Amino acid sequence: MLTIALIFVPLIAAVIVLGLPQLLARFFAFFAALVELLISLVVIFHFNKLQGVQFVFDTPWIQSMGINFSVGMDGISLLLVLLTTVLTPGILVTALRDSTKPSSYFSLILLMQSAMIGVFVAQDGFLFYLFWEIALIPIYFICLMWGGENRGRITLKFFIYTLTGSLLMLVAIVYLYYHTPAPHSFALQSLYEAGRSLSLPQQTMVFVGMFLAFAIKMPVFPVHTWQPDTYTTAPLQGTMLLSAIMLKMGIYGVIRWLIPMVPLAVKEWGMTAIIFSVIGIIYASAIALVQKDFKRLIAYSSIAHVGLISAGTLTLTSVGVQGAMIQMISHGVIVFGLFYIVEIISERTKTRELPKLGGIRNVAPLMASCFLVIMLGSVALPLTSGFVGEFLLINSLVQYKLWIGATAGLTIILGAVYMFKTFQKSMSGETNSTTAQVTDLSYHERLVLFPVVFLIVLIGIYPKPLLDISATAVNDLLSVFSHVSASAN
Amino acid sequence: MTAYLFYFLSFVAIFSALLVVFSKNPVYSILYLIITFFAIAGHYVLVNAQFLAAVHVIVYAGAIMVLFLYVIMLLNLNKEDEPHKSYLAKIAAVICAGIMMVVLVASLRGTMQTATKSGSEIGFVNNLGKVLFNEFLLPFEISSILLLAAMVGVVMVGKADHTTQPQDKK
Amino acid sequence: MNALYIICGTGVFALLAEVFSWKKWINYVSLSGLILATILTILDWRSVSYRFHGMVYYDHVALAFTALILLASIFWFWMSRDYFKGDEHTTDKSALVFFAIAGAMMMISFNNMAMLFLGIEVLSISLYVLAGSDKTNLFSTEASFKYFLMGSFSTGFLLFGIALVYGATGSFSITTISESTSPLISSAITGTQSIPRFYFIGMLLMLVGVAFKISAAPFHLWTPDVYEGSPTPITTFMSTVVKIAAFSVLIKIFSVCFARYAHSLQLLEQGLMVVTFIVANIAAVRQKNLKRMLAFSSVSQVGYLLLAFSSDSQHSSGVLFYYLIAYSVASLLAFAVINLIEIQKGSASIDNLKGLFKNNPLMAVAMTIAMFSLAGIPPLAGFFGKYLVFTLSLSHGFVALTVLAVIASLIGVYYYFAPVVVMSRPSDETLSISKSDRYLLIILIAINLLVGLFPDLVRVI
Amino acid sequence: MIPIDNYIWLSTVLFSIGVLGVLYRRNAIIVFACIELMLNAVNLLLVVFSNQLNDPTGQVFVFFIMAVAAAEVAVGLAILVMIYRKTKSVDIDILNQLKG
Amino acid sequence: MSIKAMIFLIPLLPLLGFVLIATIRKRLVRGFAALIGCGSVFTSFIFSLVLFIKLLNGAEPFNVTYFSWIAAGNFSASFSYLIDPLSSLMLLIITGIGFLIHIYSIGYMWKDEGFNRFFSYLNLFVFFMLLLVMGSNYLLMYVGWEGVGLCSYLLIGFWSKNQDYNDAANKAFIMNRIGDLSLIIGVILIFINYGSINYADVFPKVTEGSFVLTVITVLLFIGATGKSAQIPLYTWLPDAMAGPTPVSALIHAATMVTAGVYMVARNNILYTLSPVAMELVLVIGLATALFAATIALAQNDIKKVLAYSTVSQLGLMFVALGVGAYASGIFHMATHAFFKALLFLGAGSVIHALHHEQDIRNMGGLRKYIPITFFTFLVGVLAISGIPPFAGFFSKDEILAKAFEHNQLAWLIAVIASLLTVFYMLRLLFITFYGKNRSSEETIHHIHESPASITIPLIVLAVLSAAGGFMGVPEILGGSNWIEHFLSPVFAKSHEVMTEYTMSHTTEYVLMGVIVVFTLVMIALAYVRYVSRARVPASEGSELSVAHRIIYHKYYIDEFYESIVVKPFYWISKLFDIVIEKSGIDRLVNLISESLQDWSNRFRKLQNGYVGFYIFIMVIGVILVIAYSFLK
Repeated sequence: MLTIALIFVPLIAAVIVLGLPQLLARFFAFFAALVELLISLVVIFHFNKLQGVQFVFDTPWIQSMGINFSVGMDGISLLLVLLTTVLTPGILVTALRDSTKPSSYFSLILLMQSAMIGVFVAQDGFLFYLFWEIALIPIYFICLMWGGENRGRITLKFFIYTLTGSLLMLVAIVYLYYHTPAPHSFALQSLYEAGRSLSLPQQTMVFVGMFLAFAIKMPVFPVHTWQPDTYTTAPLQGTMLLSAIMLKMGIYGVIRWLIPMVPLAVKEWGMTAIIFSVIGIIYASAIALVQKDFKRLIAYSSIAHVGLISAGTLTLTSVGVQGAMIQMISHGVIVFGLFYIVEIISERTKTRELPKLGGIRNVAPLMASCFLVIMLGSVALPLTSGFVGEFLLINSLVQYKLWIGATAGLTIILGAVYMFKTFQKSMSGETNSTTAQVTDLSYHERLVLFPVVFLIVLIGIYPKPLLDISATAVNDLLSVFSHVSASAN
Repeated sequence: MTAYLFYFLSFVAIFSALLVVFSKNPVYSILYLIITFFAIAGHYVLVNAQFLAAVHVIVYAGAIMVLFLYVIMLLNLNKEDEPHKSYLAKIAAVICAGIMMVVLVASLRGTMQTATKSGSEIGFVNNLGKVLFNEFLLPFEISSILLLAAMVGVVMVGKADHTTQPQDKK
Repeated sequence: MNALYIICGTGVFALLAEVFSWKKWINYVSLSGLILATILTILDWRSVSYRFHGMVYYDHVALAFTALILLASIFWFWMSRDYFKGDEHTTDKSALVFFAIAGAMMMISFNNMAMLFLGIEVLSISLYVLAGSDKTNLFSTEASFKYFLMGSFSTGFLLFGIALVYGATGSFSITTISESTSPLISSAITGTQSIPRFYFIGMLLMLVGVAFKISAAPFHLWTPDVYEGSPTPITTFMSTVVKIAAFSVLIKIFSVCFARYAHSLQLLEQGLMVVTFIVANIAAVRQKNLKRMLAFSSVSQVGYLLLAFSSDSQHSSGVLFYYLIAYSVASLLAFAVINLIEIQKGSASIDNLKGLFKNNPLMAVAMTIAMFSLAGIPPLAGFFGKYLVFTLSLSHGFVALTVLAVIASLIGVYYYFAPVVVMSRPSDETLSISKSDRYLLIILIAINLLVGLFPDLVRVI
Repeated sequence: MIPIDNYIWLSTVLFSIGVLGVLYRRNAIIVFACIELMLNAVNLLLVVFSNQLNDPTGQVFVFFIMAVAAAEVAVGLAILVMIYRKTKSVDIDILNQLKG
Repeated sequence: MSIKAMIFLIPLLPLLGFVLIATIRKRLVRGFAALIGCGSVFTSFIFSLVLFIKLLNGAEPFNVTYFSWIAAGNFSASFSYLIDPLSSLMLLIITGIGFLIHIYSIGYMWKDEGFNRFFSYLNLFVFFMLLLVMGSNYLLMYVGWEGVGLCSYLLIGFWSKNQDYNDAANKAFIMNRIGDLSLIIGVILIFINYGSINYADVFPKVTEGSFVLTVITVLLFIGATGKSAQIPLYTWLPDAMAGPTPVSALIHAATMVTAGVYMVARNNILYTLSPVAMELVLVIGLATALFAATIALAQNDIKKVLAYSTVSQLGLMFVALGVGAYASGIFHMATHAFFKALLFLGAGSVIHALHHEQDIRNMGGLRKYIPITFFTFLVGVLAISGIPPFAGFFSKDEILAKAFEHNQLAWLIAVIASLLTVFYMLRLLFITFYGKNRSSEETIHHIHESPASITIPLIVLAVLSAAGGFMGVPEILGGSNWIEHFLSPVFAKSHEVMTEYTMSHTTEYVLMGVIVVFTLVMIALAYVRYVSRARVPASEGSELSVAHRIIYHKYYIDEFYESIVVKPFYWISKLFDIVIEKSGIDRLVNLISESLQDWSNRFRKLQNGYVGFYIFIMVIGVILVIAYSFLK
């Protein structure tokens, strides 16, 4: 029932928010998100680390098509649910004082939350697809209605891009569905079995379809071109939703729906996918280096980071997958903070052009310090959250192939290059006319950024609780995998 | 004898049908159409559909054709200077219709060499009446709806509104 | 069957109303007539029967489709109240609409070519007139004329086809025709046990006639012009009631009547489908007039229906039914909004949607849901429709065609989202909406969501 | 006697001439007339088949076609009159505002 | 207080100091911040001393685990500290010198607006440095390793308004990161090959050399070249002088840059078993020692000279490591920490006195104005020059002796490098403190000796530099080489593996004598050139000889890196951004949409509004449909 509550509380709240006057709506939305957070904490409290899927709710839904409303959480789901429930109140807080956003904006954010949680807890292929697609709609509107210039074209591109991917995924899921024993079923386990029973060429087809969907969502080179534009044009909260939570759907998809489903193909083609991901790391880092737009730069950095996560995940080692899990959490928190700081700066200086900035740390030392810590998290300095994940991921990649690991490791250098350059250009130096008026963080902004900074350091120093949550689930996932590939050999 | 008659009537029908198309004056066209209809009525008689032939003449030659002519006269269209399509379009039309005919004939070729029956009595009015008012009662009633609809429609469309002005919204 | 009487009766009543000055009641009578007919149709559910010497046949499919068009008509009537107001032709229009509905009902339940022909003609003749009913508007006249000319031209092909089929089988009855093509029964006309070649040609020519009615490419060219020119309520009527009726004709003729030859026509149907997909979707991309865009959209939706139908003509009626429901609801919703906009702003240009999200969120949301549903975005009804179509065609192994359809639906997103994008642009103009229309939109949205979230509700039928 | 093929061909030819007329002419009235020609070709075919099959329903069907043809012509000409009032022309191609 | 808690507190106190100063720095008065900063480090120093004494008294190394840090799959790393003689010695150096430099900073930074911030960074640095040496596994060492890099970055760019300083800071961090990447991959390879990253688990498993081991050691060493400023990653260190002088003393002379030495010494068994890596260490060490020494000859910035000297001396330490004389390396590291810190602080005092004048061409004759600074600086110079009995003599001599045992050529190069050191250090001394004063009247008027907080650390360090060598007096001079004995448990395993060289005492005496003689010659040369003839380096812009110019421009290495690494990388980035991203992939994606629009327009023309045309198309459709019958 808790799972159901997690999905429906924001959904119902979203509807209620629509009907409320503006001011009330904001606080109600925030309140709902807090309730949601509370529920997720209760879930963690009751969560048994040694078990697989828990909090299951399963009821027939569309019987004629073998679709069940089946949800549940294991450690992997739970971590991402937690990420969602933790970040959503934060996202709402950032919009709390923005008078240009009507109640529908808050409603859409809540709707988005509901759909994303749905994606993370779905235990039925069709349900997963549905939530996957539904999550696209609120974010589309958030970007379309409140976005920057060219938003019509850019959001459409984003939508069609992702829709292309998800249609391929749908085809793959349906294909598997027809390989389940009659009466066909979309249940996760049946799909697993169906997928594993396929021959390698068949698995490869499914792999291509699904991986493309996930790769577009993440996004992985070379299907990433929607991302910088969309991140740049979306309003702050949209960017946060997209980068902090939504792109995790892609990686989650790989972990939950791809790896156990078509193990042979993953093994066969994993290398190719990893190479693309690693190319993406270098490529995006290089491009980030020459970006002038602050937001765009972070968008590209996000591609680089996600490339590493994706590559690590596909090494199929528990180090890699665990690293991916922790890095997803960390990346979520970090980009949340980064984008917020970008917003604060651009709100005060009316520009996001890096060459026009400079010397902010002289007038706003607190902001600079927060940015510094978050940036350090982003460049994976030890004792920040970024390090734990990045180390595990690079570790898994070195285990996979030394040269791949070494190439992927370049992110350690390149990330530092562009992030430190950014810090230098924006924060250091003499204050100029654009940045002279910048005031330091308000209490409201501190309320958001301090927890972010705190989380980054906390996870960096003591990531164990998080790693423990997903450990069992990851091991289950991979043990099944090794069993299958062993029997296939 | 019947064969000659058939060929004669066919010739008349096709020839006047072609003239319908190619006559410059619309009135002539309609008149040629009447000739075609009469030829077709002749065919009806040949295949023992005497009652239908009569109805045909009454309905087509009597009513429909009169309607056509009436409209032509009403609109004062009995001129030869109506706009014509370009030669290219005309050639294309001829070629297109020709191909259609060829394709149709080709696909219908060699179907049956059975001769037409003669002396059948099904064309008589009593036979037709039985069928029409038993089996086909519903369609018959429906055709009344059809005519009603057409009537209403014609009245509605044909009635000149005072507000009617050519206007172009674009 | 009784429903047909009621509808015809209501039509006649409308005519009498002119005479006896019952005009003020006409809307109530019309609406209650429709509701009564719907109820009667649903009550007939258990009595599957032939009526009038086998002229009509009410099976479950026919009843379901009849109920669907009657329900669609009710919403249509609700939506287009204004169309009947303040005009000297109120009664004429009502009568014609009811005759058209009656024609559509005949097209659904016919069991004899004569009924088919008359049904089509009753429907068409009423529509020719209705399309031109906005006499002050030259576009309306043009639409009416084009529709009439092409419609009667295509009727010629349909009749030629019927004649050839009659010649080969000796009957107009659907039942007889479907049986007479059995190899065991000798041909009525040749006396041999082979079906004459022109039977097949007749089938093809009938397909041409039907393809025109459902506006499958390349016989769709009338659709955009007529949809654009006709008064919006009539456009709505064409894209919902008429389309449903035309599709049920397709189903009846090619999956019942010519069931035995369904296989040999498959390739042709698929060819039509491919052309339809390409032409309609690509042409729709750059439309600036909403009605015209929706016309191309309706043509492209025909592509999906044809995909389902051609994949498995015998068992596709369930899928087609669901798809048509989804499509009609979305169309009604879209046209309801367009109608309101056109009334207030004078044209259905896409630019008139500007600022709608801000000025009238309900209309904007309704339009969005309609567009999303047509584009097939989950969890709306349109998505399940497409999903069913794709799975049906995939399960019959038509991978390439499904991929084409998927690409088509991606292009679809391109143009269906254009209005949504325009609505998000800022503008100061305001639009009002009456309470009744508000309810209409809300109910239609609810239906769309309900059908989308619980497709089993429909599938149990 | 005359082979039935000949009748089929005859009506095919007439039908095609009707189609030709529709394609060839711009005068709406003549176009209507040509459509009537097409319908008559169908009628002829039906009558011949009816005779051949010894089945009166074919001829009954012809009645319906005639009724419909009459109705159609009436409606069509009414529309034509309406157009003529507005454009002073019966050219089928003069109305081309709806396009694109 | 239990040992466990004490060990825990050693790094924690500076961290707490950092947190405290950082969070409330705005409201904190300077004196209090200084108190927190110095107090925390001093307490750590006391604790370190306690531990050191315990170890000295024969206690077993302390290995304490606090909590499991990262655990995923078969990988696990815990937060645990190892205190053995090596790390204990390091602790003393870090906290001891750290404390002195904290004290010094009070005086040096008093007037700076970022005083509190400075102290917070310093404390943070001490924390990370302690973590580096105390960590009982590679990952924790890596944490400290990166952490000190961060602090180095923060402190180099301390005066952040100056973008040149920020560039220097970025350069330092990024060059360090290059090394760090190599290091972390080395660590991962260790994990893969030995199944653990704890020193205690790994070292016993390393029993014989292998290719992988060579790869690992080379990777680790590349990490060391980054941190310890060896060829090819040394160029950041001279630039790092942009930071405040105490920072240069603490981070870029005494502690952080020696992390590489510490790391190699810590992993001595790994290196001992991979001769290739050893040779690499030796070669790089020699090359760096010589190379940096030559550059230092022509530098005019007082801190730059010291920076290159540091690079050179670090090279010498790696020479020691490369020949397997780990203890000697550590010994030299310790003495170097004393005298180089002293020299930097002395230089800082000079700079302080001259109001931030760093160019030695504008100095001269300062010994009269700032005598304490002069004398302490003199001690430092003598120590680094290896004049007996100053600290540098013993440590350097030991390295040279070991190098001679290993390879005479190596010895020769090392000797040349150390003789060059003598020359340029004396050049520095003479130009700065002797001769006429060349600064402006205004400045001369204001020259004054530094306050006590600056001079006291100088004096303490001078004493250490003078006497520090006695902890490693070799046997032939009657000493017991205490430090080697103290550290021997750490290197025990390596010593077992290595073949012991035995060198006759005669040879040793000869070598020692030769070096001393040459050193004196060098001093004489320098004296003649810079005191007697009072030569002053040419001013900016004047003509230089070719060789001089090359050295003056540091062999154009920075320019070389700029043109083969930095610029090409920017070009590639631009290429990716403009060519591949914008006009490649994205263009392709947009092309789909554009061609769709294009085709749409064409299809729209088909719908031309002429009903005749529509019928025409329809008839063609009919023809095609009928033609379909021929297919069947």
